[in-house]
Amino acid sequence: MAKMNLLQAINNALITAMTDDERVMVFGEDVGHFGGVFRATSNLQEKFGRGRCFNTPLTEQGIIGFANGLASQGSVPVAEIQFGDYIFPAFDQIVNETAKWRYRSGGQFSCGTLTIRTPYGGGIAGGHYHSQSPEAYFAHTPGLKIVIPRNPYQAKGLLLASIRDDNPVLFMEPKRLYRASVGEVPEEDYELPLGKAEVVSEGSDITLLAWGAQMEIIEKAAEMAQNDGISCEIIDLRSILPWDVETVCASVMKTGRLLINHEAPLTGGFASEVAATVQERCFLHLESPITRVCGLDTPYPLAHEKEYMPDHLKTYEAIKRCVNF
Amino acid sequence: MAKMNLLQAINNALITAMTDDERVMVFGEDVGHFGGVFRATSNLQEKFGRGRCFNTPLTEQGIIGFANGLASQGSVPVAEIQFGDYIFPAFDQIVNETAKWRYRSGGQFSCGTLTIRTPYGGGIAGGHYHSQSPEAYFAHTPGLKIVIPRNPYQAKGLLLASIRDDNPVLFMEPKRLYRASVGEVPEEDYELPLGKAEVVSEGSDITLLAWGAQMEIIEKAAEMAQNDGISCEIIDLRSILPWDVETVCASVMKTGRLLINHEAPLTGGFASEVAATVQERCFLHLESPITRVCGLDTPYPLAHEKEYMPDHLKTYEAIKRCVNF
Amino acid sequence: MKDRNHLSRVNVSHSATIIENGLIDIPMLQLLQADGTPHKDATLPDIDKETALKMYNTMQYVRVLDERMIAAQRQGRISFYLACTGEEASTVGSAAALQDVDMIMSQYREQGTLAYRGYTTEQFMNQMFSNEKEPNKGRQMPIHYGAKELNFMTISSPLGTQIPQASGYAYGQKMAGQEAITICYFGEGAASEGDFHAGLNMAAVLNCPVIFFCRNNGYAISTPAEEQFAGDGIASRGLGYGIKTIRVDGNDIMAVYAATQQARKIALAENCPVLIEAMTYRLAAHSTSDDPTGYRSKDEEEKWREKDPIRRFASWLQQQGWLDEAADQAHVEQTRQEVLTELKRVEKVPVCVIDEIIEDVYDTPPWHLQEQLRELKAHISK
Amino acid sequence: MKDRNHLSRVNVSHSATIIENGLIDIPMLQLLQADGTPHKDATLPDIDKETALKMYNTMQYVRVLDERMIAAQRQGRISFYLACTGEEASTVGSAAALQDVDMIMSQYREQGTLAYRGYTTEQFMNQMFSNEKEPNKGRQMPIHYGAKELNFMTISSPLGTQIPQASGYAYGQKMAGQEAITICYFGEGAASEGDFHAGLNMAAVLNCPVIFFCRNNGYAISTPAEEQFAGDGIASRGLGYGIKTIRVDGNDIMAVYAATQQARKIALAENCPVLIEAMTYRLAAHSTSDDPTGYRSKDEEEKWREKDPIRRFASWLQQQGWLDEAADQAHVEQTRQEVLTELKRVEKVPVCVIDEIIEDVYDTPPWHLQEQLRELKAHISK
Amino acid sequence: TSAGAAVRQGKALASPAVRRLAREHNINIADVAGSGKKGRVMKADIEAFVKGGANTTKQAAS
Ligand SMILES: Cc1ncc(C[n+]2csc(CCOP(=O)(O)OP(=O)(O)O)c2C)c(N)n1
Ligand SMILES: Cc1ncc(C[n+]2csc(CCOP(=O)(O)OP(=O)(O)O)c2C)c(N)n1
Ligand SMILES: [Mg+2]
Ligand SMILES: [Mg+2]
Ligand SMILES: [Mg+2]
Repeated sequence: MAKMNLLQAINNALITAMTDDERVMVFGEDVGHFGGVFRATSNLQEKFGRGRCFNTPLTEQGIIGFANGLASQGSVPVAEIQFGDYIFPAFDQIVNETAKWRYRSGGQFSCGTLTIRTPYGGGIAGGHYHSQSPEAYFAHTPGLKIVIPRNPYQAKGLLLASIRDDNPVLFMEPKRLYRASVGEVPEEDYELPLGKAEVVSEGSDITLLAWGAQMEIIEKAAEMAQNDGISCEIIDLRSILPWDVETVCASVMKTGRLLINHEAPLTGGFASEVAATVQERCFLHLESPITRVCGLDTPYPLAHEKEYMPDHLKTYEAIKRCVNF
Repeated sequence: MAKMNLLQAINNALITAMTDDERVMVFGEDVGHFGGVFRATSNLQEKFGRGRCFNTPLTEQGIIGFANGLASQGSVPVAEIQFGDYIFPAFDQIVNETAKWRYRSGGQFSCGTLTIRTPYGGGIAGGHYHSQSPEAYFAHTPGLKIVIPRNPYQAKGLLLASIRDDNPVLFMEPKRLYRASVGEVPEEDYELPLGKAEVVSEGSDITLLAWGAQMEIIEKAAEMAQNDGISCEIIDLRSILPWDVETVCASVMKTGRLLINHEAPLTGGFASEVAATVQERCFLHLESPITRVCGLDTPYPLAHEKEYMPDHLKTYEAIKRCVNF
Repeated sequence: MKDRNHLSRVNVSHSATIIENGLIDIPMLQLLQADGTPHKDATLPDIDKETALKMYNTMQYVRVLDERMIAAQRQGRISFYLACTGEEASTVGSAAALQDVDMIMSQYREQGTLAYRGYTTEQFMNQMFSNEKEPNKGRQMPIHYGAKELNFMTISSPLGTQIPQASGYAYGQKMAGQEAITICYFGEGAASEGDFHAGLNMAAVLNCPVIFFCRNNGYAISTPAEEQFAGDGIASRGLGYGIKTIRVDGNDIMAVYAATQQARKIALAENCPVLIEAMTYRLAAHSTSDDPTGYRSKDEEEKWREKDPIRRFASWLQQQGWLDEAADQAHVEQTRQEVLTELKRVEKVPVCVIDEIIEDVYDTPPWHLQEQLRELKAHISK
Repeated sequence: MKDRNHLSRVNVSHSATIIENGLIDIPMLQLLQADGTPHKDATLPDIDKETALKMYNTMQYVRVLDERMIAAQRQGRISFYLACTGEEASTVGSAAALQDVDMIMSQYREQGTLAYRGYTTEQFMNQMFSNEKEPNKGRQMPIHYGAKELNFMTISSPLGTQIPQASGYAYGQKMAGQEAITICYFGEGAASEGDFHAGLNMAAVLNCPVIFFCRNNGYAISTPAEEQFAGDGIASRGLGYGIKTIRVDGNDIMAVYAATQQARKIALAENCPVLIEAMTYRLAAHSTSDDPTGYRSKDEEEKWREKDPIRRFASWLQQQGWLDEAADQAHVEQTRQEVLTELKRVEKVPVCVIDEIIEDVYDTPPWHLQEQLRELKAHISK
Repeated sequence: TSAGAAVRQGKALASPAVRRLAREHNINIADVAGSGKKGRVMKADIEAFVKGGANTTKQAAS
């Protein structure tokens, strides 16, 4: 075990994957000798050579197009998009190509070896082009997996699993936690399961669901609620696609209440999918409406970032509303 | 009044708009002298000149980038994307640029005059690259409006309103109905309201909600249900963003049941947003779970198109399940 | 850290030089004259009779296939077709210059490459009838071929997407130490997509052994080349990327063959991309959904019909004494019959079982897809 | 229908010509030598003392602004800053060659154009402190300026997006019959984006009066130009689009001024785009979030520091007897003070009221945003 | 009250969990008078209804 922050855990996972399998290649804007603007790819070029860790020209559609071809050839690309906000030029390559490659070819070819890493999320005074949480934009795309870790331990285990999973994975890193989240991380190789939510703590009155950096927020809110005698079950969804309906529904069957928190705008956010599914599957168990505590339906603002954020206070208030419904 | 099919109604709306306002310009791939691959822009170049109706090079990101600039200048661009399936290269320009233009500039500049027209949807043996219904991909984007007509009358009135509305509008045309849907259309200028759903027929047992080509489907299913003595309220959402929560919720408060039908895959589809919102707002009125009858979570297939489709039979069965819950 | 100087190659001038069209001449390689006779000063590539006839027969084959399938579409037997009539030399000539290990990533009008690789009539038919025997499992529209065993990547409709993909594929081949390249086909229309720019630039910077083969056939559906770009074709862009570039007469199969051979050699030896622009003409309608009379004259088509690449090569073959006209006619007739027979046979093959609807979305169907399939089957059984 | 012939300009050759780097020379226009003396054979543009001094003072101004704001960022007074040190001549020189009616669409490192247009220190400060006086209402990070009254389009972070937008804007100007053009600035890094390709090609085909002004400053964050492209800079791409292109020494403000004047004239007279590539160097760190010692040597920076565009122009001005060194020093000092004073004053200006959070998403806030605001205010008041 | 009945428009106002309780007791929730706001049927109402008492029926309440 070693103490690592989230960036170090990711760097460590990449080193582990590249050591283990020489087909693994890491590339993107500034990821080469510089090691990435957040330094997640530090030292990889030195360690594994320019052929396996390199800068690309500044073109997200090109990065993913290139990565798709490379994956279909049998290599194992780990492509970085510098900010989640800049993934949209690659949207076509991801949604129309990566995701449909295997299906359209009847399984003859696939991009199963592809992993796309990108930092996402706000709380860093980044305004609307350095703060977006675009997971829901991708979650409507059969063929993709979407994975989001909440801390360094999760990050290493989930990233290794993503790289090795035989499906293309969009791996979204909560950049607010890059240096802020520090924890024990095994130095050896390990994987955490994709498609599985984790019940972080058990409770009986309400289920709180989030992912990534918002896990801290719901945990804080749960503590506040605890003081009011409200017992919260806390779940980290971890995989947005495919998501773990079973674990979430089992929890809601028990608690009768569900609150989902995400940073992205409310309308069309992934919480809507969760709410729609859970109300259908747990209908007769619901004691109160499923509640979404999310970003406002505006571009991510700068001066009013704090107000925009679905923080622990908003979450706490919503918990009380649910329980007292 | 004149009998028109949906394409003719759109063509007629474009002529009306271009006659009325010389700042209106229509462009896209093959829309010039050829009049578009579906012929929606027939004769416009002849009538209004090459300056106002023209072919562009084959680049969707360029078309929308160009249109954004043109709109911000004060012209009124109506840009065509040849198929909804090919809108994704323009995703960045739409989601990061068009939608955020006004907000980021504090209202100094905007793309309010922009309209993007694109045919969408399946049922034409087009496989996964000529059949997609991508509305939900855009519905997570504050700043955009999304409008979908169900017949020629609606198409003309909604398109004229979209072109003149001072917000960017994504206008999605159900291509399965292009020639199939024929109806009376006033020859004069008229507009239908954006952001307003339409209660197409009243009922008391269940609310059926859809848009575009799926309206036919739910109407057919409602007829079948009628024979079983089930009274369906049928609503055409018309605007996907912002959507008419009030009309839908008022209906569900009355019927106690809601079924939403769309062609796009279930997970992350717009039905999830509707279900999430309605379960929250109409919670105590719900007699049964809100049901989604949607496409499967696969790319749109070819050989099994019929099975994939959320057709009237699947809808009818689901109505019965709801009512007998 | 070594010092970098991005101006090291730049000369200084003291009055403004405007770089513009016409500054450089990009000539078009042509070896055979219209009548099949080689240009006097031309050196033809080494080619044996067998290869030459395989090339010729493949051109004839796709011509026949196109005719038959257009007819089949008119009869409502298939939903869609897209012919390459007039462009057979570009695709067959380039395919002939490759090795089987080379990956082909095509746009959609390159059935000539596939036929040259050995894709059978049965395989063509399976694809176009979307049946259960087709490896793509009937999931895509007609003409979206794919054949892993032939190193032919499954076609995808969105234009231009295969261009950066080809760069990536070629990079992977290089890293894996293979003696192989990737060839990527696209039209002059698709070359307007952003992906074209990304793909060529990345290939140049990352030293990918890939041939970018542009079929400049004058049209993108109804849009003529003059409304597609204002430069000197697509070849003039090669310079901007620092990519070695050859322009070739796409209706002269010998020129295409020679240029592609040379390009392959360069790509492998220097680990770099090469751009080929083949100047040709889409004699066919864009597809069976299209009617070109709406945007071009019969007269213009007629002029190009006279440049028929098949006839030109036939003349040369005859001059070599390698082709007998009567035998050729008989062979074409036989091909026609064979295509027709296969068509009739294959159209009866059923489509895949419904269970396939959820396969290949992921490596194995997750539980939610299994559930959706169960519900679908329960519904169907009602 | 007239016949089209996309081969009309193509010559035939009978042996393969490979078009490659080095085939054409794209020289760099330079008028002033390093010491400010004009090259003997150079013709300087007509320029009066007032304009020359305005250009000079603007360069000095942004140099001072950059220094102060970097310091302010270090002190934690603003969150972010991005300097243009070393590149002042490119942006100020080009801005000086424009008319006020011309639209400026910039990337982010073009504060020189804005200062030249008359954006005040107070305006700069308002933007960087995201306060209520800023027309963008504090919604974007520092340096994302926008000023409608100055025809300066609000900056957007995603790179390259402004390029096709500029083509569209210019098209609109032309259609509206305005005697005006659009200028679009971007870095050599952004020129790798697909939007670059789309924007230049569309401008050429659709005859848009737009100047594409590329600042080739050798780096995109840490990525050196040699890992960005393999061709001869960005200028070599102009030919591929059929766009008239000029390469200029970006550290020679007279050359930039002359080239941009000429480009503007061509763009207006011929209704066409012109591409300018200004060769320069990003002496600054990429931004305050960056530390260039991780990817380049001090030595390399030093070599470029010697090419300081401000010093070069100062020498020329002195040679004209238009600039007095002592007065200049005093003026710079005064600017420093002024910037500091404004900074101190403006940092106390409050941000917008919370109600603004839902404004400008749409023309008027729809009911759901009003509801969200009501809930937010109720929450805050708790 | 008649006002409550009007609001309910013949259908019960109740959370799904309460509806489940009604189902488990095999009673039609529409027959149960709600003691909650706007006539909302609460768990206690179901329990009371099960224990009997004509005055807990909807008819009696209106
Ligand atoms: C991204 C995308 N946009 C639009 C289309 C529709 N489309 C299909 S073929 C075509 C024209 C292609 O022209 P070109 O690349 O020159 O190839 P050619 O048909 O001439 O062989 C268009 C616009 C598409 N398939 N993909
Ligand atoms: C689409 C997009 N991708 C990535 C980034 C992150 N980014 C900001 S600046 C920059 C480098 C730009 O380099 P260049 O265009 O040469 O301009 P310069 O900074 O040298 O002036 C990058 C990669 C971005 N802003 N937008
Ligand atoms: Mg994987
Ligand atoms: Mg073409
Ligand atoms: Mg740069």
